[in-house]
Amino acid sequence: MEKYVYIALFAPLVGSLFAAIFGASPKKLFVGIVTSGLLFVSWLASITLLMNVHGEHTIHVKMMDWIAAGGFDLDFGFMADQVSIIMMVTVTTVSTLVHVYSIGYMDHDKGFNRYFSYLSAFVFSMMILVMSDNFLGLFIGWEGVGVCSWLLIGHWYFKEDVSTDVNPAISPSYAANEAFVMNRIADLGMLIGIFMIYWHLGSLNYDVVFANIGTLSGGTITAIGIFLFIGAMGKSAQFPLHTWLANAMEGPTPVSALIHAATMVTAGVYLVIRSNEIYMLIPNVGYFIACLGAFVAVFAASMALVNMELKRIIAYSTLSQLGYMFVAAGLGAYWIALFHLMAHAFFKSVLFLGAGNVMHAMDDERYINKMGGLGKSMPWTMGIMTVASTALAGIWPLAGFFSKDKILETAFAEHNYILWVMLWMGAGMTAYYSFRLIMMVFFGKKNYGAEKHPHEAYTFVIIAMLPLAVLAVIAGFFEHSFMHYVTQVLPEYHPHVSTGTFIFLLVVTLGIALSGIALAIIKFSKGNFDDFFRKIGVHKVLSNQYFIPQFYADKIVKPYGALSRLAWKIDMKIVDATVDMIAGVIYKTGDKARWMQSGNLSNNLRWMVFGLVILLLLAVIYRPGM
Amino acid sequence: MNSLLTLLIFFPAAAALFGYMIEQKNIRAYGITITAIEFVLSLALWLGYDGSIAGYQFVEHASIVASYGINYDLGIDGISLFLIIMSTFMTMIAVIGLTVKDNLKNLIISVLVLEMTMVGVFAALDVILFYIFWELSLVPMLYIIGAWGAKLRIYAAVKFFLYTFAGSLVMLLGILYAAYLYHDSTGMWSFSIAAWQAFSFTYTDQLWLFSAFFFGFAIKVPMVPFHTWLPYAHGQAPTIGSVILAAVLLKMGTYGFVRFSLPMFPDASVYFMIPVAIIALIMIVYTALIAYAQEDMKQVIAYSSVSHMGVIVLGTFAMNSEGITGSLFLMLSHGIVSGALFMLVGVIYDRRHTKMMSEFGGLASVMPIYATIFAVMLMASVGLPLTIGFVGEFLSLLGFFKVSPLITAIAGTTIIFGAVYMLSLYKKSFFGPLTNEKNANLKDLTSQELTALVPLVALVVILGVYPKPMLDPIDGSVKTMIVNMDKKAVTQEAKDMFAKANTIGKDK
Amino acid sequence: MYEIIAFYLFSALTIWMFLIVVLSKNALYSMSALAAGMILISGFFFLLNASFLGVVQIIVYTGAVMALYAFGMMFLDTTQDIKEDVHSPKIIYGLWIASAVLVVFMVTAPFAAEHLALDSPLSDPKLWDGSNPQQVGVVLFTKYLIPFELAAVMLLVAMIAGIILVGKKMDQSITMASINDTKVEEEEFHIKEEK
Amino acid sequence: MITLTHYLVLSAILFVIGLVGVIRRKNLLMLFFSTEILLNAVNIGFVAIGNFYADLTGQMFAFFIIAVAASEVAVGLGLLVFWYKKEGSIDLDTLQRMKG
Repeated sequence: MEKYVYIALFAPLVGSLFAAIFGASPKKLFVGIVTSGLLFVSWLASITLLMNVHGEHTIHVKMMDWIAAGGFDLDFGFMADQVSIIMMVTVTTVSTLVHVYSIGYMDHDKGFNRYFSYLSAFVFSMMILVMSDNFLGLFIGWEGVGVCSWLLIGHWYFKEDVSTDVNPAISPSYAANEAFVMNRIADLGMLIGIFMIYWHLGSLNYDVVFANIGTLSGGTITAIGIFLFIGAMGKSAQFPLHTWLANAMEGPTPVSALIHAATMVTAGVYLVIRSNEIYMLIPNVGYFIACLGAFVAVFAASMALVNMELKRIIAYSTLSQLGYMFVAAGLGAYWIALFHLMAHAFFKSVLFLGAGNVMHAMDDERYINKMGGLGKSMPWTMGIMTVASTALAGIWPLAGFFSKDKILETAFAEHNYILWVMLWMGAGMTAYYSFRLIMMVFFGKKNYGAEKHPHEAYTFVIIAMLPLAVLAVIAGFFEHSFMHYVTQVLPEYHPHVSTGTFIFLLVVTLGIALSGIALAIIKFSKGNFDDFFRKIGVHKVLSNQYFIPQFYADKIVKPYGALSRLAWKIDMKIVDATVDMIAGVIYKTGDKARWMQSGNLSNNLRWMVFGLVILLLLAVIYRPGM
Repeated sequence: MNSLLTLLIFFPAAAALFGYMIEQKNIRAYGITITAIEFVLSLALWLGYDGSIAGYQFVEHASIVASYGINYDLGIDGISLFLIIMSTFMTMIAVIGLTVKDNLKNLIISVLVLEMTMVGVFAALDVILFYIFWELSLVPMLYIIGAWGAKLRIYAAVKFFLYTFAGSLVMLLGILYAAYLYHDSTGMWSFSIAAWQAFSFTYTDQLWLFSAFFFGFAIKVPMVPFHTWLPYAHGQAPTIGSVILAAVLLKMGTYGFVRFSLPMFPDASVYFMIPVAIIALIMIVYTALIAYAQEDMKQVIAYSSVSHMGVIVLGTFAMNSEGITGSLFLMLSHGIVSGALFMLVGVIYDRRHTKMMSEFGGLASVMPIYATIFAVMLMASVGLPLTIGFVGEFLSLLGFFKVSPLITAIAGTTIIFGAVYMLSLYKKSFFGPLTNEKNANLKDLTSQELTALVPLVALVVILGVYPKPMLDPIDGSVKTMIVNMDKKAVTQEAKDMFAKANTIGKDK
Repeated sequence: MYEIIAFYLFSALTIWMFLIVVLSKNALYSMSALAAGMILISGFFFLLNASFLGVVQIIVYTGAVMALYAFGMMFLDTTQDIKEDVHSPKIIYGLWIASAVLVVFMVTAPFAAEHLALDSPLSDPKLWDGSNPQQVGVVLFTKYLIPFELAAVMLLVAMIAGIILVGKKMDQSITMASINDTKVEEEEFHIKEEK
Repeated sequence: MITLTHYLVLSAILFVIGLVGVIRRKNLLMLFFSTEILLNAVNIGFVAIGNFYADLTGQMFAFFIIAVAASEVAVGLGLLVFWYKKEGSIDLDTLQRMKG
């Protein structure tokens, strides 16, 4: 079985390196095909592992030594247990399809080969992240996906910076840097968590750490949990480190689908799930995670309500769904979080891919109020996106229903009624904005000029999307087998509610989702409902993302620049000036003392005697031994 | 093989003398050949190095002034082995990448002499010998900056020389005082490093001696607030000068900490641990801020060097082998990475004769290979895992975390600030539309530049993935050193600190 | 007893003489007083069992140095009148060659090596048996042989320097003369010969 | 009894007299005289110490000092005469070419 682990892990790397060879040359179709093929190989290997790993028979491989110094000794070790394998399957499934999709999407792009190199490198990093058997290996993947994300968001690096009025993200390269730096802030937290683990337990291997974590004091475990979660907050774009995700939409759309919806942003959730044995010991932190998740779920959904940018709406939706996952993980329902993670990966990525089709068709138009009525020219895309949106809204029998409903149920069962109410509202908002998007893009009247000729995407692109759409529909039915599979390593969890309550919850949840959809369909088939938000005065706040990006720009980025210039000035005007002053004083002393060298021998002799007197004086004052 | 170190030290010097007879047009080939041979010789050192022996190896001994115990003592251990190899390697790379046309002969001769002094500093096991090489290294660098530099070169060169020289003089005072103390208590004169390391100085003496040595090393490193010579030196130096300065000369200071301050004055090191760490912290944060404000690419990298040296110093004073090994590895990685970055800036400077970021923008479109290599080095510089930069940075911070989590947490902001200034440099120079007409027809890297840079890229990745062959010998020597420090320590505080810093789990 | 009397007597006289040297306005008086003071100092040397040095003091100072000063003062007073070319180049070169030969001779003298090998004759108690000049002689030609020879060379050089400085045309300076000055080119010292 | 101290005191007194001459006089020739006094003062000290410690080194030093003094006079006087020929004065205050 070990060879499958290696195949799954390294096939994307091989693809990436292969594509990198042609990085600077013009588009070569086979680059896309080869990388996709290698990812398919990786997917096959992952599926093989899925079929073969049961119970306690998880696979651990030790590839080679990495860092060893002092007591610190770490290998490149990989493991394939149930959680890893679920993640691997999810990642490879989505990424294989996104690769195929990208062949069509990036058809006319100059950086075609480069793009595939980055994309495969990303998958490789993601595989390291989920397959590593220690925290530092996870950190490799963690940073690796960050870099690939930086490269891919900045794929169209040649676009120039514009003001935030024109494009809130300024430019792809700016957004890329923002994403990288924000992730780094969180990474520092994670690194500190890793340091703490090492110095308290002497190892970073999951097995050792989880076996011994109970021996530590409560405060230490809490601190470790908090610092690891800070890392997760950055990667999963939780408040207050969420702004980069929306700006990351500057990257090509398949990238958004793969990285900023399905895989990388869920790494934070994965970390919490993986570290469940830590978080189970510190329910307070878990509760905090759940609260933050619920807050983000509503907070992000509210921003999606009025936004006009196609991809941003989906990005906020992603953010909101990540909040749901954290609620589940925080409340101890790890397998439910993982389940929602997987389901979300399928329907959200296909939603993004659909959005990519739309934007492609509209010559990279990003605003939905300049679309409309596209349903006729793009029936397949419309169909797929509607299915995905329905799944997202959580309508039976699609995947989102099963996973999201379980989370609400959990919140209720844990007697966190406030959380439940928030999530419940979030579900309504999700349904509303999803269908607002569908309505504004595919129905209603055309809001674009005659110069645009929307057309359906390539057939193979649609075909690449179909499996994801199918999975978005059927994934929910695997709930029980999924649960049995992952609870072999994850703690079992069953929300305990009476049947009556269960049905009540079902009805209430479905009810709000359906009414959200209905509201969107009814209001937008007649016209625009956004005026309602304008009327109640929240539109401005929501469309400006609660003024948080502006706050960051004004209160952090600008002061940072000012501070750095100030520091430079201090360095030049004070520190260096002091050094120069000392040199200057010495030089000036010499200059000023020139009159002593009058050239008059008599004067010189007097100085000599003066010096002699001083030396004698010293000899008198300082006599050793007296 | 017993005189391999002597050969290593004096081969470049002899070659420099012989270089006067070489014709101008052949001098470049001559320089590359000599430095390559030197590099191969230093690799032989690695081959012959036996990691299982704790003490110094390749030891050579000859008396210079027997009555005062001044000897020609050479030898290496895991700590100096790789610094020597890095010196010879980076010199070779820098000479390969050399694009200077004027007076090339004299430049190469200066570089060869510099190489002698660098290897000498790392191989010397006698304090006086060490000091001689330490000071000698200033002279060729003075010439390199002063003769081949930019506009303000004389100012920069003189500042570099006088500043570091002033620091060394304080160190010399310390050396003499230490020798006096040694003589006072043993009745013999000795300047042998090994003897001093074995000798127990009293607590008060240690404090004074530590301070004296600290001046010499701190200015060389350079530590805030003694760092202001560095931006000038880098800003004005020719590419080869910056490369060697950043890669090797700065490491002499941190090497001094590891070779002198820690093993000779363990109690003082523990006493000054937190103050030094705070200075290191200021270096990390403050210079990272300044780096962000720079408009000149080279200055960004110069200030970033100071910032990274802060991490090295922090790791050195962690007092555990994680931290010290990490800081030694970070010295090597920073040497390679910052050397490469300076070479990369040199590449664009050769083409455009400017280093201002405002002149560039969109270079990634015209020079894709250049941009790629720059990106790799950038990522190594910000400490991305699987590049060489991560290993050392991680271990250094990990080591110091045991001593003070708070300081480490603040020092850890280096990964944020580092990303901020490096990415903003990259964005300003390489991203965005191609706005400046002059950049439209820039040639991508020439084969000569590739020859110099590709080995660096390869090293950055290979050693990032598999640092063990270098970590093991370093770690072995560091462990021995820590045990000796613990044995030698006279105060209970120091012993407690060594115990604390090297214990995993609850402090006893 | 006589030692005490002698010491105080000599001391008083020496101080008095030297005060005259320093304070007198007349250079001639000063010089005379200096000569007297030098002789008195030699008295101390005799008192201190350094008879050799005492003799040397009288010979060198009172005999040579003072005479030199006296001549110097004569020069200073009557320089305007003196125009004669004192020396011929032959003598100068002769002295050069002679000094070189002497140096070689002295350094390579066969006895030098033997006596240099004597390790620290000062600690040898036998040394204190002989008279002072004898002792001085032994030490001077063993332990201090090389300094002694060097001192000899130095005196030689000083002598030549004095001759050169005083013995050329007084109204011209070699260092400060302009190159076109033909008179300088005709100088017998041939310093400009390299031109 | 005359002790070493007596001689050293005498040596010091003579030295100071010499110093006074060095500082006070403007006549170059007088400067030379004063220098002789300084040297002789030191000589007395050397010989006295050498005598009291039964060590010939003191005498040796004095001897070499005499030698140095003799050469100094030879060269110095030569220069002095030379200078006088050139400038017509041996007044120290006219000698200011080395002004820094």
